[in-house]
Amino acid sequence: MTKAVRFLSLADAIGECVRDGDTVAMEGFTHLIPFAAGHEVIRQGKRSLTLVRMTPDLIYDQLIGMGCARKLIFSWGGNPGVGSLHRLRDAVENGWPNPLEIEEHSHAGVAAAYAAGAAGLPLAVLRGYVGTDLPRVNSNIRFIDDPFTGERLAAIPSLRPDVSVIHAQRADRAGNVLLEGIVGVQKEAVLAAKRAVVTVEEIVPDLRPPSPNSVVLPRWTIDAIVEAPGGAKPSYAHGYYKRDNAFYAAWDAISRDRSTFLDWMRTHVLERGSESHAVQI
Amino acid sequence: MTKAVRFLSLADAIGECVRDGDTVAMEGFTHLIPFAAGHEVIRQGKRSLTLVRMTPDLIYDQLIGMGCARKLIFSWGGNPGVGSLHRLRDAVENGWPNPLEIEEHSHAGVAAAYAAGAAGLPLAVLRGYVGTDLPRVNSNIRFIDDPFTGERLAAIPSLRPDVSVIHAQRADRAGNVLLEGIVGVQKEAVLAAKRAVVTVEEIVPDLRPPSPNSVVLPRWTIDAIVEAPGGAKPSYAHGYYKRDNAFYAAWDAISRDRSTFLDWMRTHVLERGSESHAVQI
Amino acid sequence: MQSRSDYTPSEMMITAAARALKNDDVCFVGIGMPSAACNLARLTHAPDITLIYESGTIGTKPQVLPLSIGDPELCETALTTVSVPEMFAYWLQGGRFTVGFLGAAQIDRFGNINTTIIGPYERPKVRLPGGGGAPEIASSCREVFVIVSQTQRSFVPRVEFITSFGFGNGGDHRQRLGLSTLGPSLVVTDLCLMRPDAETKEFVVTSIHAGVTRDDITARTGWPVRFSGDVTQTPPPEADELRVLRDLIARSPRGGGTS
Amino acid sequence: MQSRSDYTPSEMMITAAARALKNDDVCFVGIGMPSAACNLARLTHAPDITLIYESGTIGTKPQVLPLSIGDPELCETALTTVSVPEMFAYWLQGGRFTVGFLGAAQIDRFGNINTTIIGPYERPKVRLPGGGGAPEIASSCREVFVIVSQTQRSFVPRVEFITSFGFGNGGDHRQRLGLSTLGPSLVVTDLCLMRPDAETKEFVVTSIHAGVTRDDITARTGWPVRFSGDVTQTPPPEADELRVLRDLIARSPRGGGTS
Repeated sequence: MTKAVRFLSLADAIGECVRDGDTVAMEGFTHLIPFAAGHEVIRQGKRSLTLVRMTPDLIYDQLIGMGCARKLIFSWGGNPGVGSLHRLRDAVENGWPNPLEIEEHSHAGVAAAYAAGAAGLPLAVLRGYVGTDLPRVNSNIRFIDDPFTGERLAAIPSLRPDVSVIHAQRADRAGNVLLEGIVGVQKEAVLAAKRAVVTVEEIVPDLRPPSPNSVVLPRWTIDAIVEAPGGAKPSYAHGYYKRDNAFYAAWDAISRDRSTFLDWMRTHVLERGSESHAVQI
Repeated sequence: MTKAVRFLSLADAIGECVRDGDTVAMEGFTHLIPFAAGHEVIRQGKRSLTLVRMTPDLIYDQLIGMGCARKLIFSWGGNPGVGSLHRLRDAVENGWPNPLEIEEHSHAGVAAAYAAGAAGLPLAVLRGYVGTDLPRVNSNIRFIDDPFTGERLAAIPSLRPDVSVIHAQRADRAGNVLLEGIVGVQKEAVLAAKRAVVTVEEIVPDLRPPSPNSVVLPRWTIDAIVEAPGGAKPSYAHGYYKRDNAFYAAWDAISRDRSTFLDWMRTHVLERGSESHAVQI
Repeated sequence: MQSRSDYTPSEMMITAAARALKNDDVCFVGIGMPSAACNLARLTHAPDITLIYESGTIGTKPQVLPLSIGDPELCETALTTVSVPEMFAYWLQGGRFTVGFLGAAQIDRFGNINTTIIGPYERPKVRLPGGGGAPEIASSCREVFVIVSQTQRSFVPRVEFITSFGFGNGGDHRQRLGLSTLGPSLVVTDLCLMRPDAETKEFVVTSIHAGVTRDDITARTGWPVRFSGDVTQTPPPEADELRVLRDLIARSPRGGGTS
Repeated sequence: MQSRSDYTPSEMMITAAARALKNDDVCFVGIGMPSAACNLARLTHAPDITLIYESGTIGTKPQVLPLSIGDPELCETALTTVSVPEMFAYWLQGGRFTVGFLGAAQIDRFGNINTTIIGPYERPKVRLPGGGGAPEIASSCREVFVIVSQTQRSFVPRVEFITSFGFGNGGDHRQRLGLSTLGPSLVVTDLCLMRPDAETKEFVVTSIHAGVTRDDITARTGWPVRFSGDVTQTPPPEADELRVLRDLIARSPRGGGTS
């Protein structure tokens, strides 16, 4: 239903909207990944989260390594173009810092599940998973028969997170939000969730003529907006700053070792305030 | 699968792509209704068509009155803001000029059925038709149980027309097409169909920076492109010309009487060549 | 305050309907009188109301009343425009509307609406336009307002065909079908306002427009209409409401389909 | 014609893969070597090829190889960019791709791919990234090309986990599952090209790169690999292909993830 959007500090937005035990989706398909918000979740020591994301990226590696998550729903968990997510692997392979339950899908499945959640449906139906071993290890992948043709189709539960967190380019002063460039699955993640937090590069008098593939989310679809310039770094914000590819490469070495990882997190996340949105090495 | 787009005359495009007995969708939600193409279908005397359209408009009233259709799949059949479609009513109420089978849905149903067709699915699942009498008169509205929650949901067959016909603002010389403004269900109608015909206001060297809510269809999704300036009149083409509201109002009197209707069609459609795209009273 | 000769029944009806909308409503707007009422509300007491038309135009602020659901004015003044499949899937079915505002050809004592057919479906006496967006507006919006001129022919005991489900046979019929939305909570006519009885869900008259008698209403209702115990008189249109409404209609093409 | 010392095995592999693409292909491009091969094709013999990345970028013409599937370069040079749910629903599942181009961690004799797990699923030895777009790329594209460096460890008799279905147990297994697409029709390695046997669907060597022996291939294949009756030698990269490829990689960030 409709919401009364508020402009909050990052600490207040995360504090009020993300609760221990929640199912949390922080989305962004390579682009506009909400790092600042993820770091605040870590600083506030949220626990037992079920994290949802098509492509668990460095931010989920960090959340998992810092013990925020008990479960991960995902479809591709790597460091794009670089290799493994070592903290994700350590949690799955060795249960460090705590065991991590995983629910594994394909991109087509998660994308359809978000879309079904946004559409208020309990399930997504797709031509998917045929011949793969994923249904063997994921009981949320089932098959139904089309009543008209008899064709067999995959069915998975829709995704309806307790809270979705995204980063966008702009909000206007009424609280309407615009994102552009590669828009990924963020609109669906916001519309599928009970609560929605959006960090933005800037708050502007009006949204400006948006580009062709822009997404506008009306103010009444959002609970909290946080002005967090640089909040997607080291990923990128189309029209604002580039992807910090060097950081993605450097993360491989930082994250490979538990103590190096913890040191880095202490210096660059825990000991920083929630006002410093852009973390750099 | 992919197509090799061709630039054709209106007569050739309709002649090659629309065949007697086809299921034909001419879409356009108030905006960009493909009148010129519809008139060419009438001139070529196509017969036994199953016409699909969310909002059968004047163009379907004309096709039905001229005896092109044997069946209509639709969700709202009126003259927007004016009243009835008299030729549609005469066909349904009196079987003139021939009986017209109807398959009746809601907008939500037809929109979902096009989307499912575009997505290569045999069915659409929606929360729809609850408590209405439509399932009683349309055996293509059925209900399924969600395997996860047990919830009861409506299921309808996806729409996969033999041919979809739309009007768009522009094509580039490679055959990529752009439409903007109210984009309706045209992308889905094209992607759901076996064959696609697009009439355009103009063919340009490049598509130009499109507006925020624009739709681009790559050349390999289209079979035939026809340059037909004014081809959406008396509906409108955002950025090119306005809706001819006076014509919509005048149609009420023209179409009420069979012989007045036939006279008008003879003068304004049958006796005109396929090169004159914009019909006026 | 206007005297009754200063405004038409249609103006009374549109004004009364507009007043039922709140500033924070998100409203699915039908064409014709619903559109007039919604825009009157926006131009008077509810400047922040979100108006959405099924053509995909979200947060639209037309300066004139559109003749059709997809006029360019709606797109040009919208916060954003989405495709029609997205409108019905993510926005309507997604449960984002506080109010759906519908017209009707026929409505019955339980708020069920028929816009499909008069006579048998296979051999109709009158083929009406059909449901369009209404069947799912009726089930997916938190509540539904209906605006319709009151006649014996339009206010029937039982509609011949349920295009948009109201309260079915009354009572808890909605809940038994799994619907969690409120259903039709207000019917605005040129004579009165009607609201559903809390238990039976039969529509009863709760407010009577100035100069209208109970007999007028009874004579133009196809069932033995009941009057609420605390029936009130509808306040007539304010001068400001009339001015805004008349300006709006005057600058609109052919009255924006309200005629 | 280049002599073998003039190019690397990786360059041979990317060049051979690029040549398999046609000017009218619509290609779902995986990141890494598939991306390098697809863009090499576009910059040489297939200028009109349509490249699509799962981030939603349709008809993209990047000047540099992207490091990730969602680099801004892909959006900025695209004909259009759609949402990720639309990409998978209307475009991939809708059956609009002539070729899906995948990498692999493990591939077996029937072209099944594992990018999920080494060891038991519940107690993995190595947790790989997972399927991403690949499971449905493998089932929905008309045919699939795979590009992968050939080792005993990556070319196994039977993958431990089928992330992307090739020919299953071989023969008509695809048809029995209702798949109407062709499946993997080409595997390009740093040693050779392999194609499925028409009947058994086991991958057999059909072309050997210059300077590679049959023993090299046998030694680096985890099953008793067979050679086609009419096995050919892969033409080495042309000077022009090498120049374009090297320019492309030189101007890309860290080789566009091809390393």
